[in-house]
Amino acid sequence: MTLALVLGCAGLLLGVAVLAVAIGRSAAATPVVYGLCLVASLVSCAIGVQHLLAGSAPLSRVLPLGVPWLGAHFRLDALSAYFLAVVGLGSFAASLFALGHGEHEEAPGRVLPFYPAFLAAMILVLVADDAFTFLVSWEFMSLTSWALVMAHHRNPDNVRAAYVYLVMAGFGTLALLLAFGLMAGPDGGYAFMEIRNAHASAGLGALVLILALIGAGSKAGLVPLHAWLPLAHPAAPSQVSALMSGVMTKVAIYGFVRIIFDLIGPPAWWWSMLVLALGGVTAVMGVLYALMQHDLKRLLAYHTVENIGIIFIGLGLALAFKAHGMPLAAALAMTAALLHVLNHSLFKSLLFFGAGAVLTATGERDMERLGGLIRLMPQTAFAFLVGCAAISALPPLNGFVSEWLTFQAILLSPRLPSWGLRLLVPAVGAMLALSAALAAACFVKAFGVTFQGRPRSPAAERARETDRLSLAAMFLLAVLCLIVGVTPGLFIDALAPVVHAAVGARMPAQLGVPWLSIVPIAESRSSYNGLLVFLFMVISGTLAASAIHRLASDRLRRAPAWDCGYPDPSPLTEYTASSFAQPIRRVFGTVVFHARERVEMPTPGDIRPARLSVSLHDVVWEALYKPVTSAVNFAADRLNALQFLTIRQFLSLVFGALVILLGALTIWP
Amino acid sequence: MSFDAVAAVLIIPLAAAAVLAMLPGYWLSARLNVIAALATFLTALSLFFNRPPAGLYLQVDDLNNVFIVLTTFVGFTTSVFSASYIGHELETGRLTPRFLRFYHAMYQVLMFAMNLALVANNIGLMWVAIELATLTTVLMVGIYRTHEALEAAWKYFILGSVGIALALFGTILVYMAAMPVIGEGLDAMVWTSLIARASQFDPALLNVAFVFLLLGYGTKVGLVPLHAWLPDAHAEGPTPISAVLSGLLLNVALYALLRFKMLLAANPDALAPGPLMVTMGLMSLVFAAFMLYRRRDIKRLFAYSSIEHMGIIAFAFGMGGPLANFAGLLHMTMHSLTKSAIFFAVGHAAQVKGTQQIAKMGGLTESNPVLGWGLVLGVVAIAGLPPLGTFMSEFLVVTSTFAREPWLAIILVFGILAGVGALFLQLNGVAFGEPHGANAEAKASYAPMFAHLALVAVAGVYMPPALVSWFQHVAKLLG
Amino acid sequence: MALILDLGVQGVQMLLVLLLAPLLTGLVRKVKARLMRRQGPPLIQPYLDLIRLMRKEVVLAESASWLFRVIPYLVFAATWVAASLVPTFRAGLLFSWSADLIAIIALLGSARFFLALAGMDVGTSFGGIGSSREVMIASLAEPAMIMVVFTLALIAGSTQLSTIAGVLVYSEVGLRVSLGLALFALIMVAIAENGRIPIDNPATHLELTMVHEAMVLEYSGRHLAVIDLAAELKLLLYVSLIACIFLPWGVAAPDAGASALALGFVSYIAKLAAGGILLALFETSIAKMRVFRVPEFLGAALMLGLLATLLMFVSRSL
Amino acid sequence: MRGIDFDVAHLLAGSLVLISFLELYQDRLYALLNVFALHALVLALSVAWQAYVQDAPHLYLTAALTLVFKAIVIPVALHRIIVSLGIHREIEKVVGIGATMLFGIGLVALSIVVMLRVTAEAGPLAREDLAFALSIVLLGLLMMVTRGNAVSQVVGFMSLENGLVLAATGAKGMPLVVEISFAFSILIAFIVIGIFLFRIRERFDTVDLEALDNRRGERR
Repeated sequence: MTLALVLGCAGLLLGVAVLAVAIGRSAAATPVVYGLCLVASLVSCAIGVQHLLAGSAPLSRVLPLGVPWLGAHFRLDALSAYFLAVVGLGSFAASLFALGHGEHEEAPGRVLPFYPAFLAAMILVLVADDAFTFLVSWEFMSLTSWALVMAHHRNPDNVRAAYVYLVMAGFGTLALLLAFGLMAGPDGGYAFMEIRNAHASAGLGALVLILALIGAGSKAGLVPLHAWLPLAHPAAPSQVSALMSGVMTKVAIYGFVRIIFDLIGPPAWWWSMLVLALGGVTAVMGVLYALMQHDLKRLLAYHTVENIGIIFIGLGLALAFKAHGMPLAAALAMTAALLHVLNHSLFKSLLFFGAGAVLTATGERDMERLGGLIRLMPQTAFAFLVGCAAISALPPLNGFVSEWLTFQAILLSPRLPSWGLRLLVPAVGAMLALSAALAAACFVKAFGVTFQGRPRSPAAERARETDRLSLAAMFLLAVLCLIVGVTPGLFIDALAPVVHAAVGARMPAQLGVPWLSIVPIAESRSSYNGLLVFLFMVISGTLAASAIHRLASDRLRRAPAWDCGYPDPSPLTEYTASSFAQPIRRVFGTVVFHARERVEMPTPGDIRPARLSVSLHDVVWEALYKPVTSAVNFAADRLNALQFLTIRQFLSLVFGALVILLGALTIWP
Repeated sequence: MSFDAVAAVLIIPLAAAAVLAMLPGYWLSARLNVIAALATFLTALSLFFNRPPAGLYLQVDDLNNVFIVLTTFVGFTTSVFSASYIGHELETGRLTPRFLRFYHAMYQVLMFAMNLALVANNIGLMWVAIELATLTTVLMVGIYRTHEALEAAWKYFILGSVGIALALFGTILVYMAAMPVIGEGLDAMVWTSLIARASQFDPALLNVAFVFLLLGYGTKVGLVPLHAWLPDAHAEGPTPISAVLSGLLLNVALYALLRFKMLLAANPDALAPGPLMVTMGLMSLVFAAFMLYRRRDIKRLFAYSSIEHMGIIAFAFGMGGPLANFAGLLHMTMHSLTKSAIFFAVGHAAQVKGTQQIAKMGGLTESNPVLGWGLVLGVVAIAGLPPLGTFMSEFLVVTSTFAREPWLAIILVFGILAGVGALFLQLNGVAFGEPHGANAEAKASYAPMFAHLALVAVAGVYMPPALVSWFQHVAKLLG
Repeated sequence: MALILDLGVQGVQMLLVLLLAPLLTGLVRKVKARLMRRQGPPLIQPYLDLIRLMRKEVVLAESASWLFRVIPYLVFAATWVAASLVPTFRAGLLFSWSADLIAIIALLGSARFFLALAGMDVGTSFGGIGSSREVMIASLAEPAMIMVVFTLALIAGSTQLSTIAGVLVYSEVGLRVSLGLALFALIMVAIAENGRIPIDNPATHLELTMVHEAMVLEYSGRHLAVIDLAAELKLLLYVSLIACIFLPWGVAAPDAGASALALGFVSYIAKLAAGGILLALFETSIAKMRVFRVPEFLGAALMLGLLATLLMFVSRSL
Repeated sequence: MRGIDFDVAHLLAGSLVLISFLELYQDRLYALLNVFALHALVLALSVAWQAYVQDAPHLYLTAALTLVFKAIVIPVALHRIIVSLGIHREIEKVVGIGATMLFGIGLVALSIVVMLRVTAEAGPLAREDLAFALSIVLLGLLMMVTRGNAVSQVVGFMSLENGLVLAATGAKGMPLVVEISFAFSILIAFIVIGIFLFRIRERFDTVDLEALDNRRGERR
């Protein structure tokens, strides 16, 4: 019944898509479409939560669709339910935001039909229970999001972004296709049930792992397959960017978990090394890329890459512990990863909403032309600040909890018997810590340059606070960030069935623990209580403030900035995003991006201004993608010569083929 | 009574051709063309329900039944499209009424030839029919009488007739192989008796025969390196003919190839035709995929994509096995529907923009939304993206291959990916970005295009059980 | 009864750190001055400064936002909470389980986050310089600190500060190489985090190399007072952290009587004084380094920490 | 009796192969046409012989057909075309005569090897005939490939079809439908070629295919 309801939601959304095509022109289209999406995603989220909390048994049903003799299998188990809840929540928020924000859309006809279809596709991926249905929904998801990225197609950059995205998505899907082909075997046991029962051999499993890493990783944005992500996510309308970054990447994670922890069976220990290494590199690279950006939405997109890395670190640890038969530790790591899935979807959507609000208010994505918005759009600024604090893993917000859990999982790893992991895990831990610190730095930059200081452009001066519904969406997410941060125990308990299904154990129940604090293993070992920390900070902060205001002075005088005595009113003298990032660029960038700075200092007496030029290289792109493209072009050029043969030469091709085949016949036994 | 249906499928087009050859005036002849095609389609449909027993010359079985219906259906929709298309060509004066009569007559003759090739129970008859089809299309390709058109037709003619000769030689060899077993005379060419006794034929003779048939009919299929005529013929002829060529004639030739593959498969000592087809298929796929990147002419672009898909289909049948064969049949159907739909779209686009140069058309989804999105949908379908039918067939091919022949599957996937990349690269230029290029008003009938695309879309998620059982049965026959 | 006692101890602890923090700073300044043959300000000078600043009115830059006025209290709160969770004279604080070592570091991290934002708020170039350098330093210091935490956690099998301290005192850990490395790393991090020489000079203004001072340049009056207090708290926190981890002797057990408590109190004061004097000695004996040599300094700390952790991973397995 | 049948058929078929070589050897258009006429003549003879041997009267029809169309009508027509187009008599050769001949010999060897793998029960007559027919087909194709102008290519194509006729008639009791279709195809082929040469004359000054190919759709 519940499952039918989920499918009903998907069906409704598809229907809405068709409806949108029909009424796309009219003004009522936007509220109607997004309203219906709002309802559908709320329902599916509710179903997910209910199924998860009730801990009910997996539901499944078969529809006479898809591969004819197989039918389309659908199944709602704990894992699907959890991700369904996350996706539903994300799309709910996005739809709410879009209800307000969608009014500013200049090409609604190119967004409205694809938006619901996109949501439907994501829901279908989560409940699909056979390879064909899964891949159809998966690729349909890519296709619809491609169309959404293409929405503002008059900008050539967007067209290019969409193209790169589509090709990468196709690449990933084909990899998954091969993976499923491997698991299903030559006579096509496509149903997940059959795949589960058919136990894959070790080598086969390894191949599947690599293919799954390529397939799901390219969708999630795992370095080095991330290249499309920072291009495509920002190009889409902001509610879609939020969906793609905050939600679709999670669907990719779901795909990986489904394949590796559910379908393929017991893992080999070294798989985890691959996953861990990739995760660590992704986390650090992602945040370093982000630091070098001054396009607000692209910066956020790169942070998605970073967070995906963190999630994969968690998954890798879970894999390692599972392979070595340490279910409790595996449960801890898995919980950390899954909790971070939720957290990231929360604050990344929030941040993209904020960026979208800024974009519509100023028409600018370039931070160097923003600034001072905190005075013009205070509420947006506040929500965005909460998001920044959360993604920077600051207590008492939610980002910290999942990273804390990941650290706790890392601290259990010395018990692992295999040496490789023992050497790798601490390094990964260092990478995790590094990425966390850099993320904080990056969001000081993001918030400081965008919202604080003085406006750097007329557009920034004219900014106005965004509409109510968009704000409602942002504050909803901000509050959720805080709630997850202060009462993580509830969510950890809710995750228990999912984790148990994945690794065969669960974390100790957190509800029994007094004061709502969380205890991964044992209280003597480690514990954390977000609520208490939160209360402490609030109390001591207000205490200090009130005390000072009462006992000492509360007088205040506005004056020009002091700035060591020579303030300059022109916003040009402000610190810009790139100048803010300069120290870190010098520390890390010189190695990672071959960052070079050149200063042209004119000779004394020369009145030309001095120039500082910075050059960065996207190493991954140049090492991986450039060669591929050039190879394709080379092949295309060479083969293209064959278009220009004469008829006689074509005939001689036929003739040659004939002679060769006849010759083959003579030697054929 | 039941035999009439088969005969009718052949007679209606012939009669129509005769009438159309006489008939002056565009309006009437175009309508008549449509009506005749519709009538043929309906009679073909009736074959599903009462199937006549196989005769000496004609037969209808599971394999060709689906193809007849498909052929007549696409023939019908194409005639609808061609009505509006040719109308515009007359206005712009690219075609004179004299050639128009010729065109309509030839169109029906082509229909006749293809139906004959499909229902023929006699390998000689099948050969005759396919040659007839080839020659008609040669004439239609040259109909514009421009330098390029003549050259394309000439090239098509030369390569085609060499193909004719090779195929005939193959046919003769098959007869020679059958003669000692079945005895002299007509029986030794009747399909049903051939397939029944194939196991006793002389394998060596069969092998040589298959080589010739593969090259002969393979030329029609457009497999690399026999493909050379195909792109130019598609590019220079009238678009309805391009649609029929890609959508139907290639299928018919492939159908002939399949028949003989079955013959070889039935003989244990003969060489396995699979590897040959797999090799040529992969060659065609990869080659065509890379050729797509440098195309400047939109019709030539999709002609190459036809080569690519013929490659995939040949690969699938070459791999064999129930899954792959099923996928191959499905892909044949899906491709002919999709590709003809694409050519409908392209034809109108070319009329609207007044050129076939990709560089000179842009932003189609802005300037002509219906047409533009139709084209986008078509390309999405032909690129094998879900939820459209081509995805299911590619899914089946890849998954069923990878478990058996990993490396082949990887080459296949590589080719497909390269093709997708090229197609969308070109599509970006045509459908998106700032609209530019001329924007003439062309009265277009979008019904055929969307009818095809709707069918493909439905097939992607749901296929009627009857069709499935037919396909599965045929897949078993193909071994 | 026990709960009330614990609450009392916790409260005393919070007040204690608050009260001792300026004194420690004053001590360091005094000793430094003496080492430079100067008279130096009285020990209680920091208290006087704070009181004076609190009385003054706030002069707020026109371009400053509401956030600018909230931040000092946020920073102070975060630091104070962090400081009050480090066992000083008595192990097993009531609320110690509400945040383990990692959380304490994260709390300091949030304090730094907001302080950096404060630097960006007014939109002056000095603030920008300060913030950008601060986050650059932090981006290396934090991982190093986390590595130190890993080492300790692996030794004590816990990230719980009280537990760690307890383990180091009562159970026979013995002298470990990794522990020494961790100590070094921790000291380097502490120096960097508190903006002491050679990383930064707490006594300068109007110098392009300043970091912390540049961030708070626009603050005045009570805001400045609160921020200074927070900085002093941070210094105290680190000193007592080092004390409680590496010389935990004398710290009273959770169930200790009054005498033990008194002993613990005295020993704590002694440790603080020792720490302060050592810091002063160190600062006077070394020159400040260029900003872009800081990464090398902290990189060394990070490497030390990582090495210590790796040693732990390996030795645990032997 | 059997011996005679075999020998005569063998002789004729062999001579056909020889004449194909002669065609390859020619470097003048007129001479080429004459040799082709000879080719068609010998083919007609062998078909007639087959008709006699298999006492299949319908084969006489084919023989006559071949004689009339291929030995007389087509050469004459092509002669006319050459005159009317005023092409100079030299044949543009892409590959040298010697190389062509060598390659041709290789082809004959290949076809014989291929056909000898066929089991004997297909009948010695059929086997030999097939071997020769195959080599004639290949030689015709070789000629199309190595000659650079339309007329000689058409000739090559038709000698290729002569090979087919030989094979078809060699196959005992092959139904008439084949011959008819076959003549039919020649007819069509001839007509269409005629049309094309005519049109090409209309458009271009030469029937040399290279000239056609320069007008490439995509070459800009």
